[in-house]
Amino acid sequence: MKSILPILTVVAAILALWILAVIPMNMHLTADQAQRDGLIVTPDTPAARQDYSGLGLALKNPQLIPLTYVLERPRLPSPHQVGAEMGKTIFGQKITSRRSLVYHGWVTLSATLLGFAIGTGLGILLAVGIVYNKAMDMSVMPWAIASQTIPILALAPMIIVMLGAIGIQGVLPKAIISAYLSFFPVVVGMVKGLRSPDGMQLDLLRTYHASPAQGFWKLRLPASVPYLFASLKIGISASLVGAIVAELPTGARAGFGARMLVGDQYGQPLVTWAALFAAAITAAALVGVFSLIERLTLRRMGMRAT
Amino acid sequence: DSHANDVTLQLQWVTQSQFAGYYVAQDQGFYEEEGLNVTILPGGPDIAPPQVLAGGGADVMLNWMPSALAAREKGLPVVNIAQPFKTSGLMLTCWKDTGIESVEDFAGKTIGVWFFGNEYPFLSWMSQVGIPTDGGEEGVTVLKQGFNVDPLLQRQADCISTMTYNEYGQVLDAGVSEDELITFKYEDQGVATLEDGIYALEENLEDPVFVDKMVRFVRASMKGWKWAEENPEAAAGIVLDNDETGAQTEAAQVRMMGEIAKLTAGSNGALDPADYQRTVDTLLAGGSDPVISAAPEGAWTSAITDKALQ
Amino acid sequence: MKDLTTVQDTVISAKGLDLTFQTNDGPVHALKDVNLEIAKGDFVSFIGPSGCGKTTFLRCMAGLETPTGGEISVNGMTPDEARRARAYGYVFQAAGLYPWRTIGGNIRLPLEIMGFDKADQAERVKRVLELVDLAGFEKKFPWQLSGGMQQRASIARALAFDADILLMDEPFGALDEIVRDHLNEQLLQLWARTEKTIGFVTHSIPEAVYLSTKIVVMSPRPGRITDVIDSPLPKERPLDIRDSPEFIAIAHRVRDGLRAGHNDV
Amino acid sequence: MKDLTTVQDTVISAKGLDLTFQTNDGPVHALKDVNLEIAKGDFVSFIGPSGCGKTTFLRCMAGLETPTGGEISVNGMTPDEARRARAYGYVFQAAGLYPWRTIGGNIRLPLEIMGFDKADQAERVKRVLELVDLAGFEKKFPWQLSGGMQQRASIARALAFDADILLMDEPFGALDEIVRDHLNEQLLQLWARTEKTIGFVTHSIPEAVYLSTKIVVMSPRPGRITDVIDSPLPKERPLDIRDSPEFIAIAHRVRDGLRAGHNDV
Amino acid sequence: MTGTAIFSALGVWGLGWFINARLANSALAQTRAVRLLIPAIFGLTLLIMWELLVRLLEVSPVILPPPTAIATRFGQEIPLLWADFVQTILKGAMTGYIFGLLAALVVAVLADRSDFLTRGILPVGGFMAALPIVGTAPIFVKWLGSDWESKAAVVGVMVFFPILVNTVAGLRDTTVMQRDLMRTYGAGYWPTLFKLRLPAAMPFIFNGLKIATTLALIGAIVAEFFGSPTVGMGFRISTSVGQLALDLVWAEIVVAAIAGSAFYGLMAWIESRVTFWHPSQRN
Ligand SMILES: Nc1ncnc2c1ncn2[C@@H]1O[C@H](COP(=O)(O)OP(=O)(O)OP(=O)(O)O)[C@@H](O)[C@H]1O
Ligand SMILES: Nc1ncnc2c1ncn2[C@@H]1O[C@H](COP(=O)(O)OP(=O)(O)OP(=O)(O)O)[C@@H](O)[C@H]1O
Ligand SMILES: Cc1ncc(C[n+]2csc(CCO)c2C)c(N)n1
Ligand SMILES: [Mg+2]
Ligand SMILES: [Mg+2]
Repeated sequence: MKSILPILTVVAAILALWILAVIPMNMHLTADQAQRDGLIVTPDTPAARQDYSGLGLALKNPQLIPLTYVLERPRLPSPHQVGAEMGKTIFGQKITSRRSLVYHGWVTLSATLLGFAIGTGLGILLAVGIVYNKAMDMSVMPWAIASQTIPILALAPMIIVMLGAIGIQGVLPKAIISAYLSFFPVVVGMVKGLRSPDGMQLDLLRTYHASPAQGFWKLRLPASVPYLFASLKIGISASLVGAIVAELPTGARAGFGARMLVGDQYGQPLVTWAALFAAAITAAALVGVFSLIERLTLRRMGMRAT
Repeated sequence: DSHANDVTLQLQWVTQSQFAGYYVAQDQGFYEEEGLNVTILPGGPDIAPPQVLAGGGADVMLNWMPSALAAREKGLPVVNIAQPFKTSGLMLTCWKDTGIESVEDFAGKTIGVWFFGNEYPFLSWMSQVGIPTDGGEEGVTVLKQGFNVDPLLQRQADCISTMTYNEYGQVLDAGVSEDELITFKYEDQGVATLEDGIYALEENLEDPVFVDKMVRFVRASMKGWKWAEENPEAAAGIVLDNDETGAQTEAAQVRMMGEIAKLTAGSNGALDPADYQRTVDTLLAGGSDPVISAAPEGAWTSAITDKALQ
Repeated sequence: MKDLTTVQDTVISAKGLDLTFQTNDGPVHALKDVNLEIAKGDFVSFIGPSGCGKTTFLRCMAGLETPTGGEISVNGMTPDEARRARAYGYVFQAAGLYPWRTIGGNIRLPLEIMGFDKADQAERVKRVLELVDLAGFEKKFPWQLSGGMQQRASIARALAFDADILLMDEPFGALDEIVRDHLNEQLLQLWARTEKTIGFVTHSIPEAVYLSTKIVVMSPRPGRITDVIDSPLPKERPLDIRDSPEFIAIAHRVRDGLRAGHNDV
Repeated sequence: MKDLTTVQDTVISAKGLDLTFQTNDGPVHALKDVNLEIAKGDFVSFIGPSGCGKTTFLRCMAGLETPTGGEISVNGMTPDEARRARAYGYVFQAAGLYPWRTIGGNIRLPLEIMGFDKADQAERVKRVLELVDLAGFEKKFPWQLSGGMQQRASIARALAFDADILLMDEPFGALDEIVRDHLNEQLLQLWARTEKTIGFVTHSIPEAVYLSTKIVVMSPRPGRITDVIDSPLPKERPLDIRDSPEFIAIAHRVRDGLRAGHNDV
Repeated sequence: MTGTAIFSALGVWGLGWFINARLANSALAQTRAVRLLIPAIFGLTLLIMWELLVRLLEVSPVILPPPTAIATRFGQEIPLLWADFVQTILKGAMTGYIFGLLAALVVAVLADRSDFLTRGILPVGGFMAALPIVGTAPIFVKWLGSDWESKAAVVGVMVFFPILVNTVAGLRDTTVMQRDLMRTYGAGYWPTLFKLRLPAAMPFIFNGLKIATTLALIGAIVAEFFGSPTVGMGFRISTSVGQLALDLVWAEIVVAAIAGSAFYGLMAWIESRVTFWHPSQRN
């Protein structure tokens, strides 16, 4: 709760910047529109106005500045426009309606959570394999890295088609793509974490002739907990991004991704921006949940959470 | 049984009035009347319908003919079984104040083009009029256009590709008036290629059960199209009902339905061999970077429409 | 390789042991030609200037370090095999408690690993905590303890299970005289009672003489053994034995050995 | 708050100092009503059973811990201000070398921070390395050194710059008698030469008596001062002063104090 | 047919794994050649399985082409692939990576100066991490045009958060004693930062840098789907999918994988130089 004020401060700073940026970003569109509506604009042709920066144009036409905030199809929507759109689509609709962002949020979130569970599980398993098995250490890591350089949006349609061919449809294909994006940060972080115990901590177990399993549960796993949480926080946002990306090749039917795409394609920037913010807020909330769990866990483990 | 009556249709874009006929047939029970159980899969920016067909994800797809013919050359034998769209809705939309008045003025300009299999008509056209597409003073600079009209509105491009029924309306919605623009319809330039045909895999067409299913499918779909042409507002409403994103607006879909009706108007579903020939000729004229290298064989069949239209 | 000439009750035998560390600026010869036999029930102290290889030698005995030359066997096995037989209790030079476990949890660690049952664990934790005078600190985390208390906790951890061989690397370094005397007595009693074999690194000459049946004096660069003194003192050792002439004589010999090691440098 | 009654040469003055740690299972009273005055040039030893608050008290002097009650001032300033004036050289109970720096680099650390010039840095590093007998180990990394060597490196680090107040927490704990005697002499010489004020935690009674002008005996639970002994020994102290009757008398008094502290428990 | 295919593929897998297990546990395991050989064998195993499965199951080449076809196409299209590589990786990904990195370091250090800012910036940074590329890419293309500048911006935003989070976590990862030592020197903020906290943070920072390498590539490639010039890996991939030239798609993916692994490898190599002292590097 101590964080509320700092967050508000940072948010306020960003809002201020945003509000200022709206003017130059939207100036050209505003000027074009104003001219069509019969207002006097200098210079008086769109082509000539291209020679000016947004700021320069604003200085020449200060009377147009208020209009930059109310464009119907702005280049950069103003905060109150995004806020109003979000209010309308979050609170102004029944949550089961297709026009409700809550409905679309749930569509995306369900794929996210399933994908995150699969991705994290797989990531931890791989990390354990890499730490405990030399052959895996030396062969898997380079390919895990390579797997992440494959642009998933290019593979996604093929994955969907192939899964579709064996009868897997619905939330699972999306979750698999989401898992594909989230397992990697978990692998990298967990490998590091599982290897973080120092020589003496390891030697102690060797003097007991602890089994590898005991070494895992009693030393490596607890020592890796701070790393695990760092990875989980990155992994959950990666999962969300993955679920959204996966919505395009699955026919963009519902979910945040579908809203973004359709908003973009039909010239409704507010729809896109509202979905974008809703997605980011969802992610921030998820990350917040993990931060909380992290703090509680570390406190219980006696590690002073800073 | 399911093999005899289940049909999965892969659209080539998200749910919109461009596909009204199929949604109407579904909604008005035309498919049901034919004993069919139809699933309509919306498309999207990354969905290549031929790939879905090849992967067994769908029985039939909608596709533009250039893209379908290219797929044939790539070894995926797809066959046009019906052609509900008679005329092409594709055009280039340019700012008038860039000084463009005719095709010759394209030299030195930047033009947004859809790729993903939809670039063929443009490339053939340019090669027919002898304008290089690799930039420079003499040629045009080509941009791969995203799924919106921003490059034009932001003046990053002098011209962009638009469909009469969708993107052009969006340019107008953005407050641009028609007299600020100049448009080049492919239809008017003599380089029109066939759009939105219904395609199936060649091997499936050897199966009489499948053929029978397709006959019923095409018949019901065309019934849907004609219903949509007559009731544009209701058809748009049906499309909206099927839009799961909830982001489409009624005004846009009604307008789109109106424009679409103009493109389907001349067709009863059967492919006109002359249109086919013009499409093939246009593509073969494609110069150094041909879309197809030889006139295709068996790329369409009238067997289905013949039965369906009896 | 099993050495057939070794008599039954030799527990640890090192022959021509050599260990060189490779470092960024050249090799360090930490052990050179080290020969030593330790019999069952021996209490062996290692003493020598810092850096002479005491820790390294102890680690070799426990199989934590692989010698680059020579041979070492424990109960006729390699140290590795002996470790597998859970022969060792080891007290490191630094406490090395796991920060996420309480003191009690740290002491319980080897018991959990070796599969002692719950009741037995609790009983043992309680007993060793009392032994090192830390009763009441069971629930604290390591960083809430003073340096000396941490060291005692690590001793308790090594004593909690009954290893045959106890290797202790300066266990009493951070303790004051009174506690040290107390723990020395406790250790001697434990040793007398259980017949453990003990390897013990210390910097205190009186401590070494008071506790040991054998005192090994080492010298650095390269680390080697310069003297091995078998103590004539009886097994029963009251604290005031430290004023006896035998005691003082041995202490003298150790001090001379140490000094010689220092002047070598 | 500046205390006007403090006389000019009082360096450290603690009045009614109290410190309680809050832990998961209740508060620990680490310091209770501690009063002490240290004059400029004093050599003060702290001795007491482990856990009696020696480290905590030293940390309070250096402003590393904030007392929960009472007052402490250093040179008439708060410890925080004094720290900012770079008044302290501190040797921690554990070596605490930075693993990414070589031994030389670790010793150079305070010199870099305090802005010594390059040539001076090199010269000082060389000098203190020799002082603690680590010449030749400048380029090694901490984990390549034995425990005692690490501790000596940390002593060298504190001696490399000329802090007025030297606070040392069991600096010689991991060293053998010979080195310890040697470093004791060196420390006394340094002290005599420079008039530093030294606070020194040790567990060795002879060391405390040999080095100090003032010996503070502490007792645990709650941590408090039970005796403060002003040494009558002269400033000039050859090693054999340890056999003099005054020496033995003081040592006796310290041992009694210590024992009392232990029995308290 | 399916049975044979699956059995032969499993056989290949078993063989590859057996060879690797033997190699990894052999005395040669630490030699440079073997360290490279093992992942190569692993990869080769996967490739052979792929080839076998595609051929035996007669998978259509417009869905998944066999590796041999991809290799052939790769060989034919080297100049094209190179031009795409320059456009996407060198111009788009690298510029964005460097800007994102610098921004993250600056913000981390700024935030770290006060607990207040840290508490404020971290959640907001988390917010940014979850801005999905599907949403940001069209916006940046709208603002910055279709060329590589918009791709660099997308990449910058994508890599910013992982580096920021790791840097902030790393800057806090010092022990009490290490910090206290600095305090006894009366060391101010900057010396503590440069001499203690940054070195101690390096293992974490490199964690972020390594994760960011792959993000940078994905970001630059995928952003091209939303508008690009007629060159670039993302442009080629999306265009070729539409043309069903899957062999060219996979050739680009191979380029991406090679570039990504090399980039990651470079970062890991620098990491091993910089954080040689960390326990995870020492044993
Ligand atoms: N991991 C290592 N890498 C390189 N050199 C090492 C390593 N461990 C120890 N050494 C070197 O080996 C020598 C012996 O070290 P060792 O720790 O055995 O000394 P020690 O006798 O235990 O000293 P102390 O009494 O100070 O603990 C030293 O010179 C030390 O620098
Ligand atoms: N950070 C802390 N949190 C809670 N309790 C602490 C903390 N630091 C020290 N203590 C407690 O304060 C008391 C005094 O500790 P301190 O470290 O000052 O002892 P010490 O005299 O230095 O002992 P030693 O000789 O063993 O080093 C101990 O009971 C210890 O458990
Ligand atoms: C990736 C992709 N880009 C463009 C098209 C072409 N296209 C065919 S119909 C249509 C909708 C027009 O409103 C568009 C854009 C496509 N199918 N897929
Ligand atoms: Mg040692
Ligand atoms: Mg202490």
